[in-house]
Amino acid sequence: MKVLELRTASLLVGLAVIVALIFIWQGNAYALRMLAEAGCLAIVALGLNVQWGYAGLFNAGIMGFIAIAAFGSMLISYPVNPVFWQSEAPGWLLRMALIIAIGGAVTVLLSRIDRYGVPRRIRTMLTIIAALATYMMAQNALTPAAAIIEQNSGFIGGFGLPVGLGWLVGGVFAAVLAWFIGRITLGLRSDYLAIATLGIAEIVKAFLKNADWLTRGTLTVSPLPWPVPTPNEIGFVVARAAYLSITAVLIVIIYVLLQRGWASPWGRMMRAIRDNELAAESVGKNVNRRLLEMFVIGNFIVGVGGAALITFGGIFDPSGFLPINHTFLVLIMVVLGGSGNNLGSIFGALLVYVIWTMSEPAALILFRYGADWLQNVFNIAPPDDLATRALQMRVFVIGLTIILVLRFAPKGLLPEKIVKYE
Amino acid sequence: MKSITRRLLASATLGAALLAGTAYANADVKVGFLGGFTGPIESLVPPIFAAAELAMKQVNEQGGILDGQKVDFISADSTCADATAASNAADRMVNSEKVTALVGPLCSGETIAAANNAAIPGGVLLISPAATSPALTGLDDKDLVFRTTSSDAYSGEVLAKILKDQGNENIAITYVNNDYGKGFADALESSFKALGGTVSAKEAHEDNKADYRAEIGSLSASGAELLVVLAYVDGSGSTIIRQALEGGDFNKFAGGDGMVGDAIVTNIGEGKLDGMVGVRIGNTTSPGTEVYNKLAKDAGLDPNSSFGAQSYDAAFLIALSIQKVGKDTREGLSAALREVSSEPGEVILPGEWEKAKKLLAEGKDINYEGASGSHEFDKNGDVPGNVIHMVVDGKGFKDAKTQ
Amino acid sequence: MRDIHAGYGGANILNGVTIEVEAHEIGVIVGPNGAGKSTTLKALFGLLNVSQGSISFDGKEVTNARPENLVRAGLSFVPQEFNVFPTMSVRENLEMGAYTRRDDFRYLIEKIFEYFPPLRDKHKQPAGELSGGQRQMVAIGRALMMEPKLLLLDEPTAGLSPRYMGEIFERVIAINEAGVGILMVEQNARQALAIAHKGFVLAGGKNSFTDTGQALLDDPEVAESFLGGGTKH
Amino acid sequence: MDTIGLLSALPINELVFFINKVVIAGLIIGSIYALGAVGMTLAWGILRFANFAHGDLMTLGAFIAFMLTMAMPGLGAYVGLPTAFVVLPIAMAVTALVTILIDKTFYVPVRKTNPKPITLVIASFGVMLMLQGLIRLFFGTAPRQMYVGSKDIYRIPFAGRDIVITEPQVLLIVFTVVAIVALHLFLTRSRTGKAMRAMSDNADLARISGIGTAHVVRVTWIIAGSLAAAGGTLLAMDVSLKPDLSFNLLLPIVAAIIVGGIGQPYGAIVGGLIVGFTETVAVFNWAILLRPLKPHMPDWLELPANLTFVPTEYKIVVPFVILVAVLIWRPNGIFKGKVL
Amino acid sequence: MTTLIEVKNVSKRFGQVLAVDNCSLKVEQGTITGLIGPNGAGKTTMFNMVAGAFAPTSGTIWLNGKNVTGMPAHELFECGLSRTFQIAQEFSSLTALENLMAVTGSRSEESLFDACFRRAKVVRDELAVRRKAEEILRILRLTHVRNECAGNLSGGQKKLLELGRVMMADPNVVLLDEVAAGVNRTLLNDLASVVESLNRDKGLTFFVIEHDMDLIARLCDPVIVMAAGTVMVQGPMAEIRKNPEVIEAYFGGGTAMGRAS
Repeated sequence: MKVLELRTASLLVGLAVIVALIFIWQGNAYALRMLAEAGCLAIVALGLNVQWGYAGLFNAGIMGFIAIAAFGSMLISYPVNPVFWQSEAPGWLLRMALIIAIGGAVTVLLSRIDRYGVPRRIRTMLTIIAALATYMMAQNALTPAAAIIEQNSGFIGGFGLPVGLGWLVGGVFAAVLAWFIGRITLGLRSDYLAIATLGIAEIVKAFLKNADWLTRGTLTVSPLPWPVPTPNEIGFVVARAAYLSITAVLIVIIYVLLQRGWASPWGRMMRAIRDNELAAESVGKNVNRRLLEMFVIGNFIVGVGGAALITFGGIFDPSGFLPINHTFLVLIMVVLGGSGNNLGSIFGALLVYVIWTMSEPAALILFRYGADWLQNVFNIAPPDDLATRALQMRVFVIGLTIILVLRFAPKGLLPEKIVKYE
Repeated sequence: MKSITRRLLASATLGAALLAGTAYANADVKVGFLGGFTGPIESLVPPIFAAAELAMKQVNEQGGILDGQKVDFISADSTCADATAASNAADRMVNSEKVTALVGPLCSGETIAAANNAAIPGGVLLISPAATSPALTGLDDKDLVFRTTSSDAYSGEVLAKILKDQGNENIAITYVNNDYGKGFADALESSFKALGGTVSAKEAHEDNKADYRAEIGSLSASGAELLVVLAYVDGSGSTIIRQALEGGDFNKFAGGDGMVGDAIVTNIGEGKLDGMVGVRIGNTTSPGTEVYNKLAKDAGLDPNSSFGAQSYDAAFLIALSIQKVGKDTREGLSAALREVSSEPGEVILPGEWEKAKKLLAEGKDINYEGASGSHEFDKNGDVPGNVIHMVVDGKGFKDAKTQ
Repeated sequence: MRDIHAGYGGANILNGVTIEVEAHEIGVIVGPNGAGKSTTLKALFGLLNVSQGSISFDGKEVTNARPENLVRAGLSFVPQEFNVFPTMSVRENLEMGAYTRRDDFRYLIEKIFEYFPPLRDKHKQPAGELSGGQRQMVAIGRALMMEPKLLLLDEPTAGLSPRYMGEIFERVIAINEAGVGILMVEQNARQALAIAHKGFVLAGGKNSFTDTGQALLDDPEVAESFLGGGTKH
Repeated sequence: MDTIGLLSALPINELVFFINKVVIAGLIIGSIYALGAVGMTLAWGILRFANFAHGDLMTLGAFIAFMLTMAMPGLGAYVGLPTAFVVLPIAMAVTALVTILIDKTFYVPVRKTNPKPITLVIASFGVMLMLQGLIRLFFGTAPRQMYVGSKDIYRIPFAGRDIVITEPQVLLIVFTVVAIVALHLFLTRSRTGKAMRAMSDNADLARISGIGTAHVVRVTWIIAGSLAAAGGTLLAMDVSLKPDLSFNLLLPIVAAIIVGGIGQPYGAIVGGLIVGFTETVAVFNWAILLRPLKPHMPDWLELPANLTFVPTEYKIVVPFVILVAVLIWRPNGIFKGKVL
Repeated sequence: MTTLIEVKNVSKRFGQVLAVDNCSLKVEQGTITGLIGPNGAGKTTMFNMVAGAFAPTSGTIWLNGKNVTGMPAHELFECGLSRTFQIAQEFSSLTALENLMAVTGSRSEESLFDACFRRAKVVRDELAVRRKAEEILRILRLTHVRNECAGNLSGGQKKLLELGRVMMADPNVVLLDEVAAGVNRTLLNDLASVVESLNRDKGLTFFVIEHDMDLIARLCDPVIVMAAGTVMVQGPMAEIRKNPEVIEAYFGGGTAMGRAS
């Protein structure tokens, strides 16, 4: 117990020293930005920790959840586009929504008629026909709407509501998506969830990228409104400090709530399910439902963090969601920090983000020294595109970190703590 | 415990080394380059960076900047796609490296992100050599964001007109699914329709996929006689044209500036593309292009690589502006840029750094006529569209008018 | 000649078991569930780590030897369940049994088809599609492919109908008469002890009785505590 | 009309178009998927984890072939085949070696701790990223041409139009068929091949039967690595070589594996072809097949210019939709892969 | 006496194997009913169907007058059915105490919302649960390992812990799956007395699969004998032992027997 505490403390102090060094080296403005971004990613990491650390659910599609949440947040908080509302497009969209609602309901009903004695094959056929019909009719309503929107106003714009609400809705979007995916895959083996989420993330990205009427697609939406005044208005340091404090408050709230949950019967149940599904089922835990609950809650948090991250960047660009930056980076944060330990996830998020952002200047300097040395000692001319190649090392470093952590600290730097009652 | 101490020690040493590294280069004038060294256009970036580096190398070799100082030209990875990473990289340039001005970023999305997040609040002049999206025009940029390439909208119009004049009635467009491709394709489609032509298919494709046969099939099924490819030579562009040729789907092609590069002929084979139409932003009346072509070839670069000339110009213009201001400061650079790039003044061609420096020292006006045009910036920081009609003939693209 | 001394300790399942089977004998291990019967076999075959004690086979020390080497030394093991390769044909299953052999073993497959005639007709069928009894035959056949000196059987009759059970026991006797030593774990203690030369009664991970099969059957104490006392015989 | 009967009514031109765009294109991309999927599914079945680094092994193999091609550009001329194809066996061998080294250095230590399968998946993500970084570090990011000189294009006249296929495509298809037949013979006839199937079926029983685990694992990696190298090289020959070549293929390959059932090499082949064909069929413009019917159609029925199931920009979604559909209806794949 | 569990004409087929063949049986309230039979007789399959691990191919299962055919295990738990496993299934990274506390009885306590925002209620509930768990640990003489991870306990202790979980649940009926497996004699005696006292004092009904005839004889009345997928006979142990059919099926017979005799 004592040793663990000491370890935690010294790691945190070490991290603080590193952050302080970065303040000195890179200046306040940059260091604050790095912290703000790391803070947003820490929220995402907490969300993943709920899934991977608490419930053992491996979500390999964080990128998709961040993307959909960023979209939700953009939709809510971006200023209203009056051109769109004055056109006839909203009418068409309403019509499409109605068609989807009715068609969806009919499809769902048809998919259940086998309970009333209709042969399964006929049911399947009818369901497929209904789904196709709904799809085509909705498409028919959408085509003119999309054309009008894209011609007149670019995209539908937002609702101009507060940013905070946007983040919340972003989280809800991610949670709803998670619910659908969870329903499909949670009954299956663990790697299926990884594959399914990996795929869903790409689907979400493809949709956001190509639904120009809704998201402006590749033409990107900017500037996204901030919850605090932007650097343009009040300067880098103050604006970022304000943003950072909002993220910090969010982290604290989420952390406290998750810790409370972790130490409560709910957390105990989740750990029980993770340990032994068979036994959990036998003592009355509805395993699949609870896992789904975890998956949804986790993705809600991921969504909030993702929305905050994208808002900080100030631009919604669907092509900007990349597996390496938005999935693997978060994954390594949780694994390195220690899955099942919330403090570990926050710690991991900060440390990994520092490594990630600092690896670039560090690699450049190292490569330059290396090149000088090569030149001077062996008289070998370094390749011309040395700088470019140095930057590619980042990906390698992240990969190496994953392997090293798995090998030397499989439980992370701050491992999960056993809950003990004295 | 032991491992922690070691880690702390290691990180401290590293930090010290880095600090030392930063201090060591302090006396020089710092200019930053942002580009997507990783990510979707990673294959396009190195030549663009090399072209800008060439400009800075010339500056350093020809007596240096200001009072013989060197330009320290540093680069960072803005990933093209990830706005967070782009603004992070830009921010480090602006706030940590404290650069005087920035070349790049290249993609429009990342340019907006970098500008809004770092360059504009930091008061840093930013010249993008490749961001072609119209969205940049309307940016509230405090007169800090410029570009040496014109907006897609104009290129689209010109291409439409060329195609229509050549007697094409029915075209198919495929574009790389990003802001560049999309903007260009939209402009081309509407212009071509306005001229009375038919666009029977207009489809996006993802860059860097292995295979586009299915997409090509869909395009060719539309019955169009000519395929416009709005992509990058080193990206999907070559693949699509090659597969379309191999499959016998199209034999007439046209392309935007991303496609104008001699590599396309090397990739596909000499003689197979003769007559392919291309447009590129630039100015044939400017002798700068030819000068640059020679300079680039001597330096071992491909003069026709996508956005290479624009990148060279951006870097050279920044050096000129700094020289014009006379000291290493961010203030007044925009105004200086407008002065050195526009009339009146003695014409400076690419590579003529010594001459420019001398003229500036004498207090004379100069007017840079660059590799990719004369760069008369308007109030939004855009250059007026000046589009050249190119055509493939033999080994590569030639100016159609000189034929 | 062939002695197996096995003693284990430390692990919470086996706490010192000694089994000794001579060549050509049938040894039967019986005992309540959880007594460590299957564990004993697994430990013998190098599938579990033996923390204490030693195992020797054919005069050689083989404690914690790798299964591959044990197979080469002439020891074969038929696990209780999952004892065939379900997607492979019957013939391929048998071939897998002879994996470490380099000679021509087709005659052996013929011999096994003679032992288990139903397999001959189904030799091309995937083993996963066979009935339980036939699968058990395949499993035993696979183990015999190495012409082992000693065959370890883990509950060969588990889950089989009485008809098959009898058949399997008959085969076991036949195999033994052909010169193969047998050590098996059985739930059907009475039937198994009846054919055994030597019986071992395990309880709580320890030997509790060791004698000839018939002697154990006749021992009232054994009958009382392990065979369901009160039955007439 | 000089021909009579049904034949004249057949839209020959359009049919040839369909063959070119759907049948051949699907066959080509399907073969690539199949080559990738077979190796990955074998490793998945035997080692019980999805090796996500497999896609990058394909790229690595292609780059090794590329280096060999550059080293001896004239080699192909002797045999009358493209150099890249001639050096392919060497590239396959080198990649196989690298694959074994990766296993020894990265996977074995993790495997020794007896982890959950998902831990190995995470490790493979790490290896994947490392490979990506190293490939870019050593080879740069510029696309490269595998071909020395230009490639041959075969045009087979068929009812007035040409069925078009290029030399690397022919080589790819021939190679795939040969590789599949060879693999089939290996798995069903050879001792080691049977041992692999045995191990995939029931690893414990395989050990009991005296099958050396280490040996089988090694052979599995050799097959996976060399087929990956072959797939990557052949793809790079058909199109061009880029560092992110096969990362783009990874998910369709996984889809192919799931469709075919994990651990089922034949399933992976069929799955690869299914995914390949579905992709081409999904974005195929069916309007062209209806066009000949136009004169016979009533006037009010206007033929749309574009009649596809999926717009081309959503093509990348197709494998995932297949994947999700299979996960819902047949989670063990259509060939009933094992439940791990 | 009311019938607690009733199995009516249940069959279960696995591929080609008919594991349970049109089988019916009853467990009466307040009894400790034993289920014995040779391996492969279908008793484990039967047991798993009653416990909700899988649904029967045909037939119905009733619990306390309610049709529970195909009901998943966690819902059966809500209906008052609790079980143990042949191989102890513990929550390995939870302490012994937590293993018991994980059985809270009612689902409403395990809500994240409550944990976050209604702390007083949670603390109050937790205290009650904890007291109960401590008490059960004391009865089971496991107090000394209360803060030990369950994964580190011995096999027998894990079995006790399982029984403890059952006690936490206050069920109507308990399914015991081979309690004796892997448990030494002394501990087995403890287990048996716990079962007996639960049955006697709290009126708990037990349904037990067991191979240990001693234990069956000590605890169970009546005993159901299954063979070849059906119920062969039912009655007190003493009678069962005398039944020639049972002796034939369970304790031996057949050809091999012939040779030895």
